[in-house]
Amino acid sequence: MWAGAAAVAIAVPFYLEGFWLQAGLFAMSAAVGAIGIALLTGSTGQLSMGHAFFLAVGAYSYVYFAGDPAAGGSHGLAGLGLPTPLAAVLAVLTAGVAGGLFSPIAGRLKGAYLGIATLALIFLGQHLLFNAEPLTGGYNGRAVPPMELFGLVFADSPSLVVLNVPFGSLERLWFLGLPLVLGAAAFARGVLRGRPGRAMNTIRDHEIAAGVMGVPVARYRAAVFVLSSMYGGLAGVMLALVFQRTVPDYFGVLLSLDYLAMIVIGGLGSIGGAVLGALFVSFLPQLLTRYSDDLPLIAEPGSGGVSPAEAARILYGAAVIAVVLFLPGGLAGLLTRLRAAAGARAATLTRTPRARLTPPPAPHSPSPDTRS
Amino acid sequence: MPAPHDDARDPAPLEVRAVTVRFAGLTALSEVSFTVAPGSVHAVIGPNGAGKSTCFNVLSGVYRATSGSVRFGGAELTALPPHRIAALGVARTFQNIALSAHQPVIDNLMLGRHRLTRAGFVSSGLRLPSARREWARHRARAAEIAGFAGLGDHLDTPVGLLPYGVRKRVELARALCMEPRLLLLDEPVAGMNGEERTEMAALIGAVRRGLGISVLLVEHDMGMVMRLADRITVLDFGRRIADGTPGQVQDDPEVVRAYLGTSAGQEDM
Amino acid sequence: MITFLELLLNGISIGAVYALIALGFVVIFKATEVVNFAHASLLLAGGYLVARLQPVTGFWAALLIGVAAAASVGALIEFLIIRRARAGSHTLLAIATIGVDIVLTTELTRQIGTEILALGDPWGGSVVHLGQVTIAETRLVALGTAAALIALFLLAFKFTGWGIAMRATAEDAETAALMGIRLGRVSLSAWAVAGALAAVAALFLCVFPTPGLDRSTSLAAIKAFPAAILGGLDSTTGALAGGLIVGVTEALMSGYQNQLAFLGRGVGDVAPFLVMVVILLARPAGLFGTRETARV
Amino acid sequence: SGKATGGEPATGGDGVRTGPGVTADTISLGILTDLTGPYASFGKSLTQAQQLYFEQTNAAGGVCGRKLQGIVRDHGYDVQKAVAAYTEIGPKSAAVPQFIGSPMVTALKQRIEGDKMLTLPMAWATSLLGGQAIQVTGTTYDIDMINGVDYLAKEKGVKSGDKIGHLYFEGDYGESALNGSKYAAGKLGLTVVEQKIKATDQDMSAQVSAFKDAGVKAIMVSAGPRQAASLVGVAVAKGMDIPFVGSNSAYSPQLLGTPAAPALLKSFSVMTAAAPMSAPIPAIQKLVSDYQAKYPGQPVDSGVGAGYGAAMIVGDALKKACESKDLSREGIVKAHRSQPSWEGGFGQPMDFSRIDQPASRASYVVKPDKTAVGGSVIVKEAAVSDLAKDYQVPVG
Amino acid sequence: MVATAPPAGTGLAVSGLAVNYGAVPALRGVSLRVPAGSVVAVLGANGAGKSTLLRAISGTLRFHRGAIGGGKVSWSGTRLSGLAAPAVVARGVTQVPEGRRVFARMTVEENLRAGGLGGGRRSAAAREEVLALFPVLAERAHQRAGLLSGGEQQMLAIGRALMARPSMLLLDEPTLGLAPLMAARIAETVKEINARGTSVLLIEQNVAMALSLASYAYVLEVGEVALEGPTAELAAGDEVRRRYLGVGDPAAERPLDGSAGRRTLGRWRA
Ligand SMILES: Nc1ncnc2c1ncn2[C@@H]1O[C@H](COP(=O)(O)OP(=O)(O)OP(=O)(O)O)[C@@H](O)[C@H]1O
Ligand SMILES: Nc1ncnc2c1ncn2[C@@H]1O[C@H](COP(=O)(O)OP(=O)(O)OP(=O)(O)O)[C@@H](O)[C@H]1O
Ligand SMILES: [Mg+2]
Ligand SMILES: [Mg+2]
Repeated sequence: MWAGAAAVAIAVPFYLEGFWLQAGLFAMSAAVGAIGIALLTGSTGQLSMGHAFFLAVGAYSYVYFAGDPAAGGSHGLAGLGLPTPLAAVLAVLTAGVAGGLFSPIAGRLKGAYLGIATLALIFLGQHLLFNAEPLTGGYNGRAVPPMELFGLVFADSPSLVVLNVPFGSLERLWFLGLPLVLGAAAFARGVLRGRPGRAMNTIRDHEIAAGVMGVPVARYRAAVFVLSSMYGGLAGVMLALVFQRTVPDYFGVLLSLDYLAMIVIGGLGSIGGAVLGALFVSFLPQLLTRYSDDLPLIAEPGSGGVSPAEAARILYGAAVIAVVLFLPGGLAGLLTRLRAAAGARAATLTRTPRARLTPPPAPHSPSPDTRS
Repeated sequence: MPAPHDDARDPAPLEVRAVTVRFAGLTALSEVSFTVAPGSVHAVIGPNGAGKSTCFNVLSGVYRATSGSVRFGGAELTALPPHRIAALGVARTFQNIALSAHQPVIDNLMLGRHRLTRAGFVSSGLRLPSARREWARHRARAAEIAGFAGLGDHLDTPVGLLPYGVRKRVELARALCMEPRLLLLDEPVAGMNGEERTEMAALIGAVRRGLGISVLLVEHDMGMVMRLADRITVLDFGRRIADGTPGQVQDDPEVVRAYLGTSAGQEDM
Repeated sequence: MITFLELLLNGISIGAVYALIALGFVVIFKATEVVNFAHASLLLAGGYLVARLQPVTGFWAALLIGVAAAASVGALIEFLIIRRARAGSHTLLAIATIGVDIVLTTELTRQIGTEILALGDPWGGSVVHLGQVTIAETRLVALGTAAALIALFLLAFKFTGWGIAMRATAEDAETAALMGIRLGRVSLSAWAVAGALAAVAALFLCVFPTPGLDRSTSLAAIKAFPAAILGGLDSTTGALAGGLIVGVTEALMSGYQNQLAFLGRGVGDVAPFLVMVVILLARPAGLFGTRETARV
Repeated sequence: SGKATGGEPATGGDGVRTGPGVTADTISLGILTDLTGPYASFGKSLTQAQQLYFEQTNAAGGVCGRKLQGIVRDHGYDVQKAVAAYTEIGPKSAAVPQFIGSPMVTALKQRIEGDKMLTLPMAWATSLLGGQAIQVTGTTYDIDMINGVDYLAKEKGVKSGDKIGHLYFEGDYGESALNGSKYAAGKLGLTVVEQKIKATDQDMSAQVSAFKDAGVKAIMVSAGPRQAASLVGVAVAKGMDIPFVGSNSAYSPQLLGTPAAPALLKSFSVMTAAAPMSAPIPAIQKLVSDYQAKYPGQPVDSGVGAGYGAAMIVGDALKKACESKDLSREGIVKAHRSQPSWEGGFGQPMDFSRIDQPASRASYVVKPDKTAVGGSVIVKEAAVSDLAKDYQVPVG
Repeated sequence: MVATAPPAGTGLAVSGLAVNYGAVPALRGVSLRVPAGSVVAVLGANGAGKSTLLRAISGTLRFHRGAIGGGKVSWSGTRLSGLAAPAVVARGVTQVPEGRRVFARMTVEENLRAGGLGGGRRSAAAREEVLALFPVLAERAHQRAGLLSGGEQQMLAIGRALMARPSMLLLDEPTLGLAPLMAARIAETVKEINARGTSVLLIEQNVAMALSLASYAYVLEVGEVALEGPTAELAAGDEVRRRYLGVGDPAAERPLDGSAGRRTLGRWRA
């Protein structure tokens, strides 16, 4: 089954047109960012509405580290001209450092309080992006130097044809994005299943108990925040590579909210859920726009009815509500349930299913066993 | 008393000296002093609100003492945050169960191993062999402790699905997983029925026999306290009103007045 | 000096409007422990109705209907979503309100389209001269209204049965029910009140110094977040203090932005958030918020 | 795989070389607009006017025997959506007669140039100049402001040594405009007092206080209509009796329904390269009546003229390209760039042959008017000020 | 005391009650009676369904995703099952929840006011009575309830419930975690409350205390009534003594040290 999935993933760029590849790449970047938020919100119970900032840090630092100072031309934009893979790694680390700088807040606040506090990052970040022109290019942003790995440039030129299919930047980036997403997901899973994951869950469920069991709570909160900002940074780098341009406007509150929507729709607390949610939220508007001509509910652009963009927003807002109301485990939970149902039908009464509590771990839900 | 070992992890005396804790307009502990001898079971009793849990909270770093000192081994505990105190081998259970209800028993127990294990974000994320080896080794010990506490059949059951009495035992097992030198038990049998109480008391006795660690016990079940404790400190309104062997304390008129109400024997209901 | 006073007065008066919005968050938070991210859309809804109705019914009737309608929208959100999702955690519910906000705001901006709607208020563009300082009349009215409403709620929370019921429910719904408190009514009333407050705030956000209500009006509500949280999410006084701090900071920083050029242009927008971060560093629960004291 | 063929130019049966977006009977034109974001009203007028042009042209036989067809995509002023939309419709479009948003165009600048896609941005920042394929129509924001300052000096009594205020948006638009006012101020011995704001700022009281404090004699406005209304309203209420001059994007006829209307009518004027819809120019009058016939009840704002004009520019480029039997994208761009003095009957001629210069340097001065079509009337006919003539436009 | 069944229509009557949490049955066909003016105890091990029984009476099952599957509850002839909690309170039946559950962030005073919200108008008089019963609450009136000790909280919880002036009080393990003296105080209080005419349904782990307070007792086992009878008989019978009092149980008498068969835990060496 895994081999089949791998084969499909590899075949995609040979068959799908640019639009789909681009949508897929955006979704991959979103998935990485969403995994970061899932670690923070789902597993540690911390809310962040400022993650767009870390995407910006990742994207802009990559451009800065990789940007050729000589090629800045009339704009005179600063750059270090480092090899691009190094620049990408440094960009992720820089996002981590930025998250670390916020740790006095991230370590001490929790839940919705932290969520609103992180809004500051967005506004501060945008202020910096607009004003630090030599670094960021200001309002217009900067062009992104294409990644260059083992001699392969992830851009449209020099042209490359594989198996008779012209391989432009999107096709090439596909093969960069895929391993990055898989790696990011595997790493997060390892963290969650390992020692840090248990500590994180306990911080979410019972902060004091965590401390007494030897978990340095504030340091852990800060560390998870840093890790999650590094995921944000990586998502930013990927986004920049796909975009080929970074602009400050993009990294606003709406982007951050999208990420929260992703993890809720996907199912809080699970890595697979984050990825599913990312796919849903990033593909929905693209699909609706793309097929707007054929969808009955959606009006022609400009005709005054509900436009595809609006329909997409309403649908995904409604999806968030619907998940909270009817689907506590999100899409991931739904999949598990469907699979369990299918499994139960296939296998007869040979096994008893492992006991499971119905609602998934939810941040800050009072544990049912507190007798006060 | 178990035969003393020559081990760095041997229990050290716990010396509580003139600890005072004040909350806005209220003195929860005032100038309380007592010493827990290494390897002994020391009970702290007293009426509700006497400051017993507050005392535990100071010992485990959850509250900061207004003044006074707590020394354990060579360390001054009042200056340390909870996780540093845990690192010294001080483990506790909670009066109100504080487990992760959605996690299986084994994960709750493995949290107790936190201080003894090293795997960080990177080695766990990358699943390095060192992290996996460490996990296997400590899981085996956690399973052993679970077996000891009679939880062997529940390892994979989410804690929230277990009956109250079993959860209380998970709490104890989690504390044991810290391989403590000093174990603080806050009302370990509250809310249990007679049978469960007997069971828990036996468990505590076995812990003390097998591990030889010091146990500080808060409990209202006087029968159990009298049977288990080597020494008892009695608090009332934040002040120490008595300190001595069970026999001495039981007959102390002050204690009878403030706490027992009648002679202690009757409380074994 | 005149400029300073003028900026200060301006800041205080716009701060009063922020305080009204923040008060809406506080009411809901106190009653349900939910941070209501849909507040901005309630505000837009209230303002929109007032603007649409006032040509037909006249200003005061339109205002009344608008306030009532926003209250019903709030109540409806509670009835359809919050109530049904009661089992969920508060963080999850907060995220659900983000979903509500997205749906409502999208639909309302679609309705508003590209228009700039006047609210038809009786104060118009008149200004009041206080010595050499001038200030818009609307702003003085806003200040007075906000002060009165906030005082009212402060007292209500502390002393009325409604206030006690609300706080009890927030803390432990089941036990509140055991006390005979009707949870549905409490939480419904909180959301309705928040909706009404949002409509009043919308009025003052859209009158004179601003040209009117349009699709971006709800963005102004974002500034009420730092106001609510730096005051303390569960504190009525905090809402007032937070609103004023945000308003004054913003006005002063924008007014003196030429002198503050080294901080970058447009620092007035960031300033409230900076102040918020600084205050949270010192007091994680805000200026007047109750610090979580857990007992174990 | 279906992807194995690229979009290489080919020659059709009629001997016309064709490229992407051109088939035997249609020419597809990409329209990347904002119908749900902050510029939705503008985007709607632009798009409808362009549809009107396509309809009229098709009714008259189309171009090169082919019908024109618009592929409309709404990006809601979101860069990512714009990039995605361009990726989708780029391969099937021959040119882009409307692309709203300078951040969006800037983000795709390299790709547009690489694709050689004739693109008409509906933004007038100087940063968009300098490419072969991207054609900024009319003046740029800085030229308008230079003409505006010149107008203040010549007709509103602003003189050397005075201070003038400039309220502007952060970003290309505001900063281009600020460049212009600063240049003109420098030449005329004026000082510019700057106030930068964001699109989300609504209440301009603090800014008015600052301007008043500085004692400015006039204020330039390069922000949105809301901010202009608030600024002018507050300033007039505070007794500042000075002229206000806005960029073309700072005004919208909807403002005349707000409490700020009297103040705007009294003291506000706007610099624009395009003649207002009320101008007594036959082509414009015809457009207005055609538009009103097709879209009854819809406002006829400046977007109608701008959109129709842009569609016409692309249409003319296509016609010229057809003459040289080359409807490939290069062919279209080449044909377009071969016109040093294009005149669509809408007022000022434009020069499309210089990629580093605005197409025109002449601005009208118009002022709000409740009764006029499009809500504004001409105060002063289009003219190039002396200052603007010598002004060196920064490029890119 | 006499333990004959009271005439139908007075007191609390539970008949054939079945309760499920989702698919899990917690009570099956439970019937019991609390005659007006009496104290009746329900005993049982952890998880027997005691709290579930009270939840079914007080209308709070829905907070635990539980539902009544059959049977009915009535009070003085009016049906309670199916009513929401506030409606039950309005009919004079009030529950003190297990684990006290005081409103931690509100003051003692405010907790008491909250208790009076659902009841009648005479809350000032009720307050007087409660403070007379628990003087410590008057002393702590302005302290936040969460900062009270366990016993103080229990008194507050009972006091708060009395603010509604109930004619029937449901008590769920009121001595949970209380010191012996405090438990005795609570027992006294229960007697006093009963003496003032309030019927009491008492759930206790402290069997001896429960038997001394109540006139009649039921023993629940895995969701069913396993045993019932006048307390005097139950206390004398071997079965209850052995099962719930730990008396006569060899395990309880077993010396704690050096017992045979008990697992042992050795030190860990890393
Ligand atoms: N965080 C706190 N803030 C203020 N007062 C507190 C706090 N924690 C405890 N107290 C007060 O300190 C006193 C002692 O409480 P503590 O919990 O230590 O009692 P205890 O002896 O454990 O009682 P119990 O047997 O009921 O558990 C009580 O009066 C309580 O109100
Ligand atoms: N919310 C719930 N969801 C599912 N099952 C529940 C729930 N609450 C209780 N149960 C189950 O119902 C049964 C009866 O529980 P209940 O709480 O009534 O017992 P109890 O006799 O009050 O025990 P305790 O002495 O521990 O309070 C138990 O098996 C318990 O696991
Ligand atoms: Mg205690
Ligand atoms: Mg119970």
